[in-house]
Amino acid sequence: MTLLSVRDLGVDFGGPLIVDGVSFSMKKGEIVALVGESGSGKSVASLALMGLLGRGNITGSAMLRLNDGRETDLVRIGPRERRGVLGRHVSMIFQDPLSSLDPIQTIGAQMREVLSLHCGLRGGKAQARAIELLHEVGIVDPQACLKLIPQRLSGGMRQRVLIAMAIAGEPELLLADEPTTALDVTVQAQVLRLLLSLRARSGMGMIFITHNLAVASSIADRVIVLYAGQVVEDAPADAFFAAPAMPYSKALLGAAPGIDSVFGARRLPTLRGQVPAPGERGVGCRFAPRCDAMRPTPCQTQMPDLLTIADGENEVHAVRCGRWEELAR
Amino acid sequence: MTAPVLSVQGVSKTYTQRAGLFGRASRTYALRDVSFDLRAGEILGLVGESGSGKTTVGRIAMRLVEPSEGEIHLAGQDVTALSGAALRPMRRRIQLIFQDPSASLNPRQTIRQILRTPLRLRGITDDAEIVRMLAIIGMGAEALDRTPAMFSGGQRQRLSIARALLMNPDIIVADEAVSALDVCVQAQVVNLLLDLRDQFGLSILFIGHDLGVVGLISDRVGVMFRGSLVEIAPSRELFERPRHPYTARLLAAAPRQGGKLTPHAEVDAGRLFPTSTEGCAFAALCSHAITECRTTRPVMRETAPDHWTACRRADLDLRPTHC
Amino acid sequence: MKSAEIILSIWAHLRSLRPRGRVAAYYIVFVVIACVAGPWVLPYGHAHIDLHHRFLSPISAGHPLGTDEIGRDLLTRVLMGGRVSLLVGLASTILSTVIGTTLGLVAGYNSGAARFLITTIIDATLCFPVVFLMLTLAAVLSPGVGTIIGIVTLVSWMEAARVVQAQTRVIRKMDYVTAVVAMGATDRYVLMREVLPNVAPAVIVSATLTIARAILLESYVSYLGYGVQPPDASWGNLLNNAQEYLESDPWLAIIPGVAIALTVTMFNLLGESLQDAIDPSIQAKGRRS
Amino acid sequence: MAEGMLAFAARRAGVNALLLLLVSLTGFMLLHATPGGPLAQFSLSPGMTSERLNQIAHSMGLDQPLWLQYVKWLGGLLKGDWGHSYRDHAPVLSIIISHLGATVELGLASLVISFLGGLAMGLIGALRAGEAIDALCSLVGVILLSLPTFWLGLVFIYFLSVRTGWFPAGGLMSPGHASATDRLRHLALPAMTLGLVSIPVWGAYIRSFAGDTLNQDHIRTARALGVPGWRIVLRRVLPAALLPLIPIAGVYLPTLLSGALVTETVFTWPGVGRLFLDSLQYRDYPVALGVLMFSAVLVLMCSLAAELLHHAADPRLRT
Repeated sequence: MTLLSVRDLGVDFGGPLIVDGVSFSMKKGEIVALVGESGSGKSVASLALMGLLGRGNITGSAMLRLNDGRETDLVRIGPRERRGVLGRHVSMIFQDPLSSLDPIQTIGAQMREVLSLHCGLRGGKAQARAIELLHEVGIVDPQACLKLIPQRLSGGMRQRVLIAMAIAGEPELLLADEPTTALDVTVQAQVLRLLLSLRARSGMGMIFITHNLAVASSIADRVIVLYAGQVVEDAPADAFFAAPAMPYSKALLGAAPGIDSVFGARRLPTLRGQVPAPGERGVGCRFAPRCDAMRPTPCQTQMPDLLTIADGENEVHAVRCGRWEELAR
Repeated sequence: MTAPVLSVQGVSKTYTQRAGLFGRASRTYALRDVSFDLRAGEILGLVGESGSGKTTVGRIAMRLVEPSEGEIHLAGQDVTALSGAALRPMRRRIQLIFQDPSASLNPRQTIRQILRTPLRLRGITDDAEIVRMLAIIGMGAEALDRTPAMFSGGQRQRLSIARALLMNPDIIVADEAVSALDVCVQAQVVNLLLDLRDQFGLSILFIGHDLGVVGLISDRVGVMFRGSLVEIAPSRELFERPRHPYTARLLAAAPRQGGKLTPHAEVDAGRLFPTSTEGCAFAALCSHAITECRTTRPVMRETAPDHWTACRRADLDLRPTHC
Repeated sequence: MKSAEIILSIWAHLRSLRPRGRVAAYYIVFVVIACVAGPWVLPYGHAHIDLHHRFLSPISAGHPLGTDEIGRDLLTRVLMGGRVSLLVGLASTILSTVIGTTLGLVAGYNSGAARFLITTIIDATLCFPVVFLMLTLAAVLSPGVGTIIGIVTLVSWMEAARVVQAQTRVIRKMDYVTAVVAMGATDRYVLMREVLPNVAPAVIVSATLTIARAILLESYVSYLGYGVQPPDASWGNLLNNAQEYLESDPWLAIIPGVAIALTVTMFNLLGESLQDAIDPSIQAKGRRS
Repeated sequence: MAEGMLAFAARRAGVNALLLLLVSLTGFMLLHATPGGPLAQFSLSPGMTSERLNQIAHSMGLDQPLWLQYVKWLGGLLKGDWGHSYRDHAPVLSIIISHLGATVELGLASLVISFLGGLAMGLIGALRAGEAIDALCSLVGVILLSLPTFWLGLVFIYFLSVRTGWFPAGGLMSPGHASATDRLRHLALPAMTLGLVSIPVWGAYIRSFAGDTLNQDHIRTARALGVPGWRIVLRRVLPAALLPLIPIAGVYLPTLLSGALVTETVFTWPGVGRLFLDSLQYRDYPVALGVLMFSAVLVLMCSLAAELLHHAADPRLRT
């Protein structure tokens, strides 16, 4: 069953589009990795869905199906209604767990605030539920943790606390914006596992935003690659890592050395140039200037559509490349 | 084997810290008894998590931070005690590349002024070398009259490398030099460093936290944990046959392309372990620890040819099991 | 930097200012020209006493701002007073900026005894309420324009010193400074080539705000009768006995006060706008993606 | 923790003692370096002879070496003997204390006005950053900051007293009509004068601290969790903006005293500021020096108290 259906999402800040016609949909309980380099528009897109951009024009729609069967458009809802949705149906966690917690309130005060807002719990009940939640996210001594201010916790513990606050309202959808980028690699693995087990337990869908394909591979069911504000590939994770169809995806995979296959090669495949700035995009494929498979036509003259190249049982694979068929051979 | 270009011998660094304004002063180890050699023309990787002391090692090797104990030898000469005017000529032999491309170039100078600084300090007034160096890093002379703000992160990192190379150093310390870059740009800079090593015979101390990048670029890799160097070995050997439980854990935790995690929770999840001052720093987290591990510090010993491990239980088979 | 380059960069900064900053800059240029040239152009000397035309209201024939209690032309007096007030502001600002920047650089770059000494002196000076200290000094020293410049300097240098010290401490830890230290540059080289140019914008901002404050301080001391002495005029001492005639002739109090308030406001606006132009981080915040 | 607090207080007391020593030395040297020295007042009296002057000097110990005079004076300070006024021979300390009440009254009243005004201005500016009202607030702030206190006082006197007769033009109270309302009416103009010019000081700090907090990630996180805006302002922005104000309030005292001196002069308000000015005018050096020292002690005590309060209030500083 579809949880979220984003159609033609566009964001601009009065100039060229930063997020340009992004469409995708995700099923209930699915983990979708939104992958892209800086400037790809992945964070802007997610903040736009949350209504947290503060400024800018947002177009398109993002229909979220709530557990009670109602549907709500995350782009169109008013501020009052959004407050009822955020935290209860959609939550978000961010990259830097230290600055994401209020430095002058204890963990307990911050958790109780969320619990009273979304669950109507106060006093002893809120305290009990907070302990339960912290326990659920793998914090060993929840009572002690509640009395501390965030600075006294390690990075991994802080991110766990934030996850606990995000799931307090039992949301259907969690947006995670680079939640493990600031963490050490051993802690990162623990947090990724935690997110997977929370999904298994609650059936919560997740949009996981990252620039790191290896991390995406560790957790995602489905990978969506963004380039210069557009979706350029949307594929099941297995299919994607086995055979990416878009030349950009291939380059991205090749440029990041994995720890199993690095020795001996000694040079990494590279991409020339850089992501075009929003004002410097041509009419054709936005990746064309950097693409080895580029042909003057149609690559430079016409923007390729997002083509569905495989449409199995629940397994859509789409790519924005006019030459994908030739290249696949 | 030729003499090492840089030799760090038994270096420790302690800080006296006051916890808050009212707190009592206490001594903490940022580094503890770290020893290694950087050989001529080699790239030595240093990996470790935040707070492991890898950055401090780099700064101490450059004499930007004073070691509390131990010695630093540069090309066979003890430079630990040098200071002021005596230190300055030694400084040019070892140069630093930083993590944050936005802070590593003076925002109020043009690229020409920035790149002239090393030449001026070497007593050279001719600009020809600057243009030559720009070509080496893949940039044109038109860059000279721009300010750092007009360049992307990757370009600034190249300029930072050019500035370091203009000192004509023997050694480069690259402190998380590619960590802040996007993956494609990161690949370009990694390749550039490898080219430069081949071209100039540089020795590079490459500090990083991404095991893939460090493993790719380095000939040997040292692993640090809470201020101690726990293992050092040729990179293939280290990655395929780690002998320190911490190295094994690090390797197991690294995310892999195409490798999926399973959602089981870990036992030691959200707990803070105190660093023990006695015994092995990793003992509290180690599933192989025996009583001795907690009471006496392990010493570095050669567990395989050129493979050094500071673990009493280095005989265990810790080949990474993929999860 | 060559002086031509400095002027060019100031001009470039001025053009990048917000509208209110540009208005302030134009006003300041206008006031300076008016105070320097005005008294030459106007028919009356500032000490020209005309007992037949005392207490003339503003917009009187020949006296656009009226006359004072002994018939002196108020416009001429205000412009002459402006000369002194601006001179005190400018001179004491230059002095205190030079002193403050030097001490701030030394205290920010060193970490040992030099920093302790300088910060202790700054703290000790800040213990005195400014006006109390100024009056004490003024009472001790023989009055005059030079004295008041010295006094204002003595109570103003701490601001620049604190700003420069804080900035220097930040900048000397920046990677680009570390890079130059690692190249074997001397302290002097690092200070002059790397630190000073990066501190300079903050110094310029602080100097602009210091002028504003200095003009105010001069007016306080002169108003209380310890500053510039009659018959010389300053914006402060024009108000010195205005309170006596407040009931009958309020413009004698209002006009010089407006001159002070307007000029100080403009210097403050200029400083504020310079700060915005130099430190765009305030606008840049929240534009992360 | 308590032990740590003591150690901190002891460290600060050491530094403060050093500062006071510097302050006292500066003040003493200043007043004794005057042309004519402390005797200036006596030398102006009619019929004064140099013989008589020497006699006075001797009786006051002024013929002793300067360092000895300083040491004696400092010793007296420590014992609570701050010397005697030349004018009426009253003990300096009790003169100061008798003038203190009026200044405290004026200072507190103006503090309330300036803090509330600054809070409103700063919060509006931070919450509506970049909008027209923010620009307006900052413009008003700059103008208030640029007004000479005494001139603002004169303007108030002219418009609110001379022209309208709403408030008295000066003094502490009307003779013979001592009532609370009368007292407040006398306080209104000086408190407003002193309060208005300090509004932008608080406004700028609050605008900046609140703005910094609003830009922090935890505000975004709170929004992402559906916390309503008013609650974010009340629970997160306000405490974060007010906490760093505590130590600033501690070092604000000298500015307040400076403003009080000028305001007291305009409104003939019998406080410490006026006392200082009068003592300078009459060359009553023991009193002038006493006020300087008194204010320095007060400044240091207040800043120490503010720092201790800050550490008690801000959980980040506790360990």
